[in-house]
Amino acid sequence: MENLNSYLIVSAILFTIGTIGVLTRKNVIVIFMCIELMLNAVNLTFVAFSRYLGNLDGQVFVFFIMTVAAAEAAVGLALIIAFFNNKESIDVEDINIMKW
Amino acid sequence: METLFFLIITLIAIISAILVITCKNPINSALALIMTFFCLATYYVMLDAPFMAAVQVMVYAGAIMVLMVFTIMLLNVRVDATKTHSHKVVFGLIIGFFSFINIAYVLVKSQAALPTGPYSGEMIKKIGHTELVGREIFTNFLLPFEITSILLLVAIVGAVILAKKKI
Amino acid sequence: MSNVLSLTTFLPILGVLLLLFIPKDSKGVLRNVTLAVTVVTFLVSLIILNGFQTNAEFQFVENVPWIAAGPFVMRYNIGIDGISLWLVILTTFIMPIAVLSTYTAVEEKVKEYMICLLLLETGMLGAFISLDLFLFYIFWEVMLIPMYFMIGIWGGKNKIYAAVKFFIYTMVGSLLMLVALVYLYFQGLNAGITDFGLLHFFSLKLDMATQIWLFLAFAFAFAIKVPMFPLHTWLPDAHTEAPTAGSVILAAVLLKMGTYGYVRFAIPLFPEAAHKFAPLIATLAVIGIIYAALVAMVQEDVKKLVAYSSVAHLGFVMLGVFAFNVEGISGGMLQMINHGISTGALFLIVGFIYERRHTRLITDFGGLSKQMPIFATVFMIVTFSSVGLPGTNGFVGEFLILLGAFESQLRWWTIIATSGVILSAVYMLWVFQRVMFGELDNPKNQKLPDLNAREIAIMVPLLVMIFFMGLYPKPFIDKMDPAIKKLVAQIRVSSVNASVIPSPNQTMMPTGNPGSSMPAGHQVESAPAGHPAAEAPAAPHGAPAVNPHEQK
Amino acid sequence: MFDNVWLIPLFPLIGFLINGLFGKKIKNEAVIGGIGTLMIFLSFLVSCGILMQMIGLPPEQRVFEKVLFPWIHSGNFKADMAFLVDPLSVIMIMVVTGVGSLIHLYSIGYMHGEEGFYRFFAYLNLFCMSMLLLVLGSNMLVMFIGWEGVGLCSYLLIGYYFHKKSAGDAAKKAFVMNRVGDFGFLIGLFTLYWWFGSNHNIWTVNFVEIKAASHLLPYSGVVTFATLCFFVGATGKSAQIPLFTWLPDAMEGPTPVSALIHAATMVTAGVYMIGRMSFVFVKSPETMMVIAVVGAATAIFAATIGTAQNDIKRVLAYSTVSQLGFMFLAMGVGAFSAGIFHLMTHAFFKACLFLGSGSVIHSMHHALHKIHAHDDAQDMRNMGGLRKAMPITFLTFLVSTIAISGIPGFSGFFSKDEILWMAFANPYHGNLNIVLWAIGAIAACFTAFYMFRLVFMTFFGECRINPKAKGYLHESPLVITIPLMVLGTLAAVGGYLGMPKILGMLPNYFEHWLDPVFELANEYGSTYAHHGAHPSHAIEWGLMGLSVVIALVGIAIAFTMYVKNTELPGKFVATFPTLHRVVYNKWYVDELYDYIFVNPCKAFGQFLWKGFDVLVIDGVVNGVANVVMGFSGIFRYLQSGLIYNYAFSMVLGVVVMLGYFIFK
Repeated sequence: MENLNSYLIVSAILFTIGTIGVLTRKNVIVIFMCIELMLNAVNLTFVAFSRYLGNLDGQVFVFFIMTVAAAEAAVGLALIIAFFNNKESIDVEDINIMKW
Repeated sequence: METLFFLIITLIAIISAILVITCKNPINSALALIMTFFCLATYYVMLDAPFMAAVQVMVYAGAIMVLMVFTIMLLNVRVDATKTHSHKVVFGLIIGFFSFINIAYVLVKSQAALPTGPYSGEMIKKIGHTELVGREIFTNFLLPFEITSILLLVAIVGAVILAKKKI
Repeated sequence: MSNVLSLTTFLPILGVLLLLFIPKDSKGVLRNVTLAVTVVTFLVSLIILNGFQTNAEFQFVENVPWIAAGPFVMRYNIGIDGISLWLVILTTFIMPIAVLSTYTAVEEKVKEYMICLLLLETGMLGAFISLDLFLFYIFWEVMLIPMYFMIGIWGGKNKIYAAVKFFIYTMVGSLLMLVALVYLYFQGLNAGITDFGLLHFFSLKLDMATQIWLFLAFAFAFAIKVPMFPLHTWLPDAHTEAPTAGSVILAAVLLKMGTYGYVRFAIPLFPEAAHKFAPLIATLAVIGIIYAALVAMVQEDVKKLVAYSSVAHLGFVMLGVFAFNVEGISGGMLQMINHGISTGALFLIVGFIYERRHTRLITDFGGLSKQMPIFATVFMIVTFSSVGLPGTNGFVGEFLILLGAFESQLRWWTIIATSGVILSAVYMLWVFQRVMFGELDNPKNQKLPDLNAREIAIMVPLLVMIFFMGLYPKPFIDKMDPAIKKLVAQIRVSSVNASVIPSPNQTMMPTGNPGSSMPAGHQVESAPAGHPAAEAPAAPHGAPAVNPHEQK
Repeated sequence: MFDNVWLIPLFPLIGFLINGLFGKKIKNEAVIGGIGTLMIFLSFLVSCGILMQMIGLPPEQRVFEKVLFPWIHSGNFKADMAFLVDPLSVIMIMVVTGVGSLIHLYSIGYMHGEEGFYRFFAYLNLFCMSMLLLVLGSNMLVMFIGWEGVGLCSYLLIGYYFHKKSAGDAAKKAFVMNRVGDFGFLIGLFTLYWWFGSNHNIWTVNFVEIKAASHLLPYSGVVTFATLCFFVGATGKSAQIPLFTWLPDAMEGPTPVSALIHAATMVTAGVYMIGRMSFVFVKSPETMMVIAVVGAATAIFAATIGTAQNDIKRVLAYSTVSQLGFMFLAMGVGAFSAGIFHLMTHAFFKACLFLGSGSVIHSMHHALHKIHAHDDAQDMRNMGGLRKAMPITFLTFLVSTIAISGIPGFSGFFSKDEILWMAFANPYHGNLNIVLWAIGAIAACFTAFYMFRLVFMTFFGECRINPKAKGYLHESPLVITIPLMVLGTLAAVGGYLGMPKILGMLPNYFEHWLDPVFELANEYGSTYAHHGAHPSHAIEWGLMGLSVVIALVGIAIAFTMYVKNTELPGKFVATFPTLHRVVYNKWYVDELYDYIFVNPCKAFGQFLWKGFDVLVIDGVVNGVANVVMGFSGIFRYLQSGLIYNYAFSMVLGVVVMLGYFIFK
């Protein structure tokens, strides 16, 4: 079993990659996937801590996060579809009415 | 041996994660993301959490990603035609770097003084991970668990309404 | 029936819940239900009136814990005394009338409109009955929002401008008040007061500097609402743009919040500061009276004219309140009710002709008396009530105000203010003449129908009140008298304390001196030998800031 | 009977309610007019009963106060709805209800066929009620209800023909001028109330209580201020300088209104008020002087204007102003009972004159209407020679004219001569007396002149009416002529109630009657009056003779100019064109007021609105708003609407803050 820090570093790397993805990509679906990636990075942290501290609360939390992620995926993708129906595009740069 | 395995898995996970954000075609990104999820499931097994691994594969790699792929196919999205602005990439990398430093520092630094619980590796192996998690969920976290079901219900309704063309 | 006060206040909210279940297309049902709710509210408020004991205490008090957040303890603390009683009744009385006036005036978004009206009613009632400063603040803000929507959605051409102006003006004032409220609360905490209960703060002794700042903050908020010169410019705009019911409520009740705020909060909380600023406020009030009258005189839009006349009337109220004696304050309170009735009626009248002709320009009318005799009669009665003709309600209030102010140190102010009586006759009669008299030469006016049964039903209660209050104001005055006496005593006692604190209070007031030196200077000379006029030189007056007859 | 005093104002109120609410439905003129007349006549009967009862009482018991219900009680202030019955108010209610009933009766005939007949009677009844409240009120507040109430009714009745712009203007002018007076009344009331209250702890507006406490009032000083304020009120109501211009304009109303309101009753309210508070007024010699001077000035001023008017009613209106001036002169010289006496006789003859002119106008109007001519039915230049067509009208008119001119034997002579004598012989004004007397005498001369000019132009000489209409001129119906005859009789004999002592044929009932009311005032007056040598009887006889001669001179001039030598007036006008123009245009007082008050007020109002309200206040408010808008216009570019930017700022913020907390 590897020590805790390796898992945490991996988690940090994954999270950072997710962040960079959110910031650089324009395709909404990819951004969405990046968010899932970030969530998973966090999940990894939870599980790792849970294991090393001998406390299952973290894993239960991961369970909930997954539920939320599922709900989020459903609603988010529905939003994307609705947006696509209106604008014929899934480019974030076309989502620009949130101003003034 | 285990360390080597960990390193290989880590390598695959990071590479596929990078692929997620670099692929032009969303479908490729999706496949790479599934790969990453499998790697994470592997980590969970290594962390004596086989139940979480199973759920990870089923929910993420199974359900969510299938949904994603469906959506991609449904919308018939082409490859990104326009180029990403380079300044965005630069800014993203810089911020990503600093955020990595922050997160890694916090995570590594914070573990020292955390309280420990009763579930040791032996205990998990003896009683079984699934049973322990189940016990935890259906006793201490019963109410949140039930609320989650409502959340899912709401999400279903919301998704249906949102995706309909005319309400 | 111990919580009848809460019942009255929140009945309209129940009505809103009821309205939510009515489809938005059945306009008739919506209107009738709203009317029924307001009528029931009025009937319930009559229980309050009936059960009200004529004394100075707060009655129907409900005081339960509500929010406790850290050091802030807010309670649901309500109750009424003679001062707020009539304003509550006025509110519940005006609401059915306002609702009835919208039957044909509002055809769009009826459901939302009715909900706004009912929310507004709860807000207004709540503000009048709150005995907790924080609760008051909340209701104060609650009133603002429905009114904003009423102007902004159902208003005239320039509605957005008017609505925003109304909102921002009021908001600026109320934020200052909030700051002062919180500061006052911390002052109270230091003195061992543990919640926002108004009555606790009455006993709070504040030093002069604190009082001045807090008073200014409160006074500013209320002055905007009154509105006092020079903070009045939102009013004509809001009135012109608001729909009829909105104008009626705005004039009849919302403006009273300002003057009520002075009577209930600003003056008794900071009596010394109030005394110090009395000349300033009286000056502004008097300027407001004359100024608004002059401006009203040259208006071309009837509604704007009525709006400016409101400013003048409320100037009278302010003058009376700052006389700090029973007559003045009673007059002020009466005038608030009177103004609610007669100006409300005037706005309704303007609404009637606006519905018929879709214009409010005076020049578009003329000679309507011939075509609409009932309307002419109603308009005339209301006009004279607004002018303050004896026998109508307007006179009693105005007279008591002027009398009270004349007795106090505001003598010269009163004399100038009294000339406002002339000006009010000028502008009201002039507009009446131009609208109702003369040849009926505009062809569009020649087929106007006279008032219908519904419109007459709206006006009759108002007309009855106009005469009842004018000829027999005793029940009104009697109910409020003990509370006002208590208030006056409270202010006076404190002002005696104020003279202990070294303050420029006395020297700042040249008011008593010129006023009294005029008549008093002569009183000794040439006393006839035949009469025992030796007792004539009474106490040297004009010196103390209190009224002479309070000294006995 | 005293207890039933509240019935007196109640009856007209009932009449008002019936006619006002249901008059439109009743439609039958006889019923409407009948109700109106009956109600006021009932009041007259009650008044008679009260008069009878009072005559039976010894003078010191002739004061009675009836409290109806408490009205305004607040703090120290108490005012009840209460009525005061004393000799003064009894005279007034007799005049108001008596003359009032006659005029109501007259109106049935005069207003026949007018649109809004019911409205007229409703207003007329309302007026009577207000006037009765005014004279019966036992405190200043009730008096003030009546005071404003009559102003209101005057407004309504002047504006009766509301479709005419001039009527609307006149109505408004009357009300506003009255309001100026009310302003004075209120200030006076406040001053008295405040002075008594703060100095003696007597908080009252009740006349009886003020009278009882009036010995506490100082001479001059605050009393001068208060009484001058009250006097302003009186000038407004009684059309004295400077507030007289509304009365001639008020002739826009129907003629019975002019007779009732603008001759017999309402305009005398100011005189009555001074009489009611004589014990206060007399405490201020300055005010007495002002009253006397203003009264005399008004008398002569209005008389001059009266000489040049051609509208029959306007002449009478200026005559009324002038006669009211006489009454004020009487009040100012301390001859209170003479003033009230003149008030009464004036009510008789002036009401008769107005009703007579109404009868003429009525007839003229009919005649002109028949031939569809649009000549002015009120212009005396269109009349002439009417005495043959309208003998009764002519006769009563002539009697009243003689009475007003001061020919011995008729009522006007007694009252006017008494006033002139008191102006000469009063002990208050020293050397001013002779001036007051002289002005009064000249005014009397003018009065005789313009009144006979009126009679000559209307009833004598050639008939100048459109020849076609001539045949249609006829005497008015009985319902019109009966009031004329009654009033004519009263105008002739009414004076014998108050014969001057010197004539000695009858005791001066009138003065004795009012003695209890004015006793106190005379007592106060005597403390500062100049007790010089009392003018002898010879002088009194001489002055009396002189005033008769003056009146005769006036009549003679009128006779020469308008009967014998009819081209003289034209020559006169040609010789003094400016003078005539100025007098004809009422000395340009209206224009002056427009120039000084009305136009500046309007202009100032415009300035305040457009200049101050919109420009300055809203300018500041909108300016602040614009500054905020300006800044937000710059800052809004931060809100690009692109998700990328928002996400970027958010992440940046998180990183920076996290970094700060970790590595600080």
